[in-house]
Amino acid sequence: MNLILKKDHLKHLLNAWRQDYEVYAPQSLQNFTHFLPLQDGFELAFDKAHNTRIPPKALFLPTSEALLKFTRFGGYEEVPSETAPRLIFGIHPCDAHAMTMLDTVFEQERYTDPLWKARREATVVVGLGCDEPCKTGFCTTVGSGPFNHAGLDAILTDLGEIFLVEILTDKGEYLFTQLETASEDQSMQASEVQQAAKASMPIAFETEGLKQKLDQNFASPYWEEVSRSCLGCGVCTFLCPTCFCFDIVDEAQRGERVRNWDTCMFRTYSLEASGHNPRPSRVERTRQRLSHKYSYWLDQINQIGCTGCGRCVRYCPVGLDIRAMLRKAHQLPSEVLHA
Amino acid sequence: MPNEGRSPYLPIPMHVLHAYYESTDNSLKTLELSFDDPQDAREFFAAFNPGQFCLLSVIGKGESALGVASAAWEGDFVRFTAQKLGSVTTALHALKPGDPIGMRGPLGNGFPLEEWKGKNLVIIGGGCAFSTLYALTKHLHHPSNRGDYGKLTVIYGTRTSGLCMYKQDIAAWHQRDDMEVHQAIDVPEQDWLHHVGYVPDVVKEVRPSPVNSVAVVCGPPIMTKFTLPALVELGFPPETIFTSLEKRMKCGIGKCGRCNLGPKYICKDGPVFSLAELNALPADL
Amino acid sequence: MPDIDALKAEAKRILSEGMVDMVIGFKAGDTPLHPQPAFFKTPDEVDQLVYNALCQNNLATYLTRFPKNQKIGMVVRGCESRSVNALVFEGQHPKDGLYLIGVPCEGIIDWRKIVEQTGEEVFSIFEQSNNTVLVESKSGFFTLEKETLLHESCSRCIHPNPISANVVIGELLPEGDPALAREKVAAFASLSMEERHAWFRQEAERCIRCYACREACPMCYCEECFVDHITPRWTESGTTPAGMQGWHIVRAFHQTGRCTSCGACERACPMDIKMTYLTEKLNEDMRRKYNFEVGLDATTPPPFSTVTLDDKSRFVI
Amino acid sequence: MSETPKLVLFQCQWCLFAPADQEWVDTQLPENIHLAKVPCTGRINPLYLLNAVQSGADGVMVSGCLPEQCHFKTGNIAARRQLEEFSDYLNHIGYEQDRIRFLWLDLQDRGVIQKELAAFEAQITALGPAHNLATRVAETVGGANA
Repeated sequence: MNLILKKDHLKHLLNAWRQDYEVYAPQSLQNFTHFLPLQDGFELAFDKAHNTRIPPKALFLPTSEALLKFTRFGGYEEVPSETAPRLIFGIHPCDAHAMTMLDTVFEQERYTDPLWKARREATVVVGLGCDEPCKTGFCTTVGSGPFNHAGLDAILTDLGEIFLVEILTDKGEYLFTQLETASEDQSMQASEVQQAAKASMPIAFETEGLKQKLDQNFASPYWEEVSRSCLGCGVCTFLCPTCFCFDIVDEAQRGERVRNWDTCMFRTYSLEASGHNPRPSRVERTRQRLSHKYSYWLDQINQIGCTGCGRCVRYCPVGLDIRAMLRKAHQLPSEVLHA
Repeated sequence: MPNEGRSPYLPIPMHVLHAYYESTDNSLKTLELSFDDPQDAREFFAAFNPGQFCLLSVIGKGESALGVASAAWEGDFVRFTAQKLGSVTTALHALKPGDPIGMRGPLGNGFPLEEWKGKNLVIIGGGCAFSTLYALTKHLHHPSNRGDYGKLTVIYGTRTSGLCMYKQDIAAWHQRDDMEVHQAIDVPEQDWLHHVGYVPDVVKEVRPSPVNSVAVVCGPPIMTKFTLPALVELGFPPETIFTSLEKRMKCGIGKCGRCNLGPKYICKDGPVFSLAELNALPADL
Repeated sequence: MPDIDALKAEAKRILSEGMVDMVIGFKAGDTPLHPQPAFFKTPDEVDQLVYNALCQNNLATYLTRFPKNQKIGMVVRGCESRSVNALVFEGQHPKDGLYLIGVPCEGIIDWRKIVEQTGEEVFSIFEQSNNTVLVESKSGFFTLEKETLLHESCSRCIHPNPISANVVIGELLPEGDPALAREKVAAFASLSMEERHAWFRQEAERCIRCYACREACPMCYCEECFVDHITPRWTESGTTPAGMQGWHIVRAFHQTGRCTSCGACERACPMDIKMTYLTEKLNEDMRRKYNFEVGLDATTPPPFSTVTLDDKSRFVI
Repeated sequence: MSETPKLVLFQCQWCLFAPADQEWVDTQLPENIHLAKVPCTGRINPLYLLNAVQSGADGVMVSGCLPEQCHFKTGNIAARRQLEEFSDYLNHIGYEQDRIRFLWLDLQDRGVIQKELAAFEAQITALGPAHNLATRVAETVGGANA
């Protein structure tokens, strides 16, 4: 069922939602956008409709959070999972899609992460499709798209004066009960916008057979070539919506066991107490990052572990472009077996 | 151990029952931990299988992954042997009987004991990595388990005799007639009655038969690297050679990302892998 | 702008004559906005060499990655040449293992400032002689004043010309005025304590601790950074205020007498965190108190590694 | 300000005070003053100061040997350069430089440490509590970007 949301009605609706939810929407922070809870007199930052600088995964897996609180005499207690209802408005499909992949990590059958799960369950996600997809993005290449539905409860299509609202789940339906139904014309118009957006995105690289190439060239000099100018910082992984690695650290002074974002691009990430490091240089670390996304995720959930949001491309301080790296990978020979 | 409702990051409250040095140079210390809550003990032993590991928490210092070195039948305690290397193991070494400690586990899959039933077992260990193999041997010694398996051969090498762990037990094993024990040290020492040489060479010397056999190898990377081909040379098919791996770990449950070996996580999908499985994975160790 | 052909010719010459094993420069990136650091090992590869105002990295950061016996050629601007000198002073590479091809630098353009005005899809960028930049993007042609696009650290650069380069390609530029840097520091210092702290807190709290600033900085080459140290732990891990502020305070302070004001840290930051107001303060203090500027040669020790009894200091009684 | 300020005193272990003063420092230091002995003032890494400041110290005093009397020859002078710059620098971002004080003392200066500490405490009391950089406490759960 498709509904119509008039743009001048949006603020009113968001304010109405604030009665029941903590509403997060993209707002300006310095000179970029960020998902922040709406306060009175908020200003949305939709005009810079690109992805927020930090992916919304940070709302579910904060950069730092406490897992345990230490009590006296060597004791400890669990930090309760947070459950206040939240609504994230204006999330782009690539970011929402990424969250469904992270669910497979954090909500596995054997070990569910209670913090992640509680936040996911308490959150309604309303997406905003990308009618003008970003240049650095490549969602269509990796099996997502500018109007992909995965992980969303409802998705909006910008039709000038109005948004067309597609309801995708019950949670989404509950949000938009008072809106009028879209006409067939409007639905048609939206689907044209969606098609055009998709068509405007070139295929950035060939994904067919890419996994095999990466696997077979595990010991190839290719990795040294592509990682030569890599600085070894964590920009690409910290801004990545599908990266989830974390570190667990005891902060004795604060009396907490915290988990912090961590990244395979850091030297200390895999450094063992004995001094041995399975990934001693940027070569192995780059290999891990790319192989994880384009090979290991495929083995695990049969999906590429990348939704093509383009953040790593845009913010790499040395202009390393994962798309170019993968195009190059696709030209590797297939005969070499991994060591 | 599935976490019904309980945070997988929340350690089980334990206390140190016994703590003693295992090696003469005090680099290895064994801790025996008892459960504060008997219910935790029941749940632990219901899920426990030799070859699994636990994350020991020293509050304020952090967690360290250690293989379990005791068998379930030994009693309501869990044994670990820690080598003093980093900040957490240093803190572990400082613990005294009665001190509180946290434990998460059992984690990982352990040895596929069901699969091995009816087969001869060749257990090959080196250094402090022998702890899980010790648990395995102990498990097999229980009268209700021993009959399920055939011939039992243990090969255990250490750098020096002083670094040999579980000395009393191993001395007693030499007297048993249901197993064969070969001990080795790297360099000759006075009064040493057993093998001298590196583990792979001892394996070649002992020549365990591959017929209806399974070999389990745990040791430092360099030992494993040379022992696996030695076993292949003796005729062990890769499917019958098992090893237990380790890498830096934080969560122990396949979420923090760092212990992966290709698409597999050592914590969640291992730590026990067969050589056949390893051959299909990238060499990212 | 230096003559790119002359630059290539020199790079080819030193490679083909065997004077160096490798030339570090830039090559075209996958978009015109992001030229990439490149490592040329043969004269043929040098054809890819580019040099323009969008080359935003300090190439000296790669110097510590190569063995000391490797002969390295590098295209250097003023700040890079000073970083190289500082690294040579700190024993990170022997001076005679280096061949520096100097280019006088007219300042580095902030690609984000271009994108803000032209949209993201940029097809080409031309630097024109009248100090403007012509940008062709999806939304059309734009002529932008170069002055307005420069990075802050570049608009107050004191030494645009390479120092102790083996050869300089292009005409030398007039030296900058140290007063500009001083003004900046003074302006910040004239704010109230609470305002200064509010600014610091606001900048630091965006930090995600990706350490791009550290990795982009040529002087941050420690085998183990203080934040990675476990026993004792010097700062809180994670993005708590203590952790983020501690990182920013100490990272900058470790650059005292070593920072060349190149601004690579700020350009690398994915969160647009301002950092040079910290290092500029320290640099200005070094100039004022000890008459020291880093990297003007490879032999003068920085103030913190020398001691004299005649310091003018409020701590002396 | 009703609260007594929290002070940290770094003392070089080679430049002890006069015996009676040293005993007073070792055993009777008021509770609001935290004593940290270091092998040499030159060993005082700015990180130590930062730790004190982040943990809520309202003032930090460093007591070192007289110039030219350093046990390690120049440790105290090297420290002076760094610590002075560090206090200047902290002043730049919100921690008054008067809160960090360097003191040169030796055995001859009887009774001086008490006076100096009292004067320092009075000075800090006048400045009020330092809350700007005192971030190292358990107050927030979750990341700043959450």
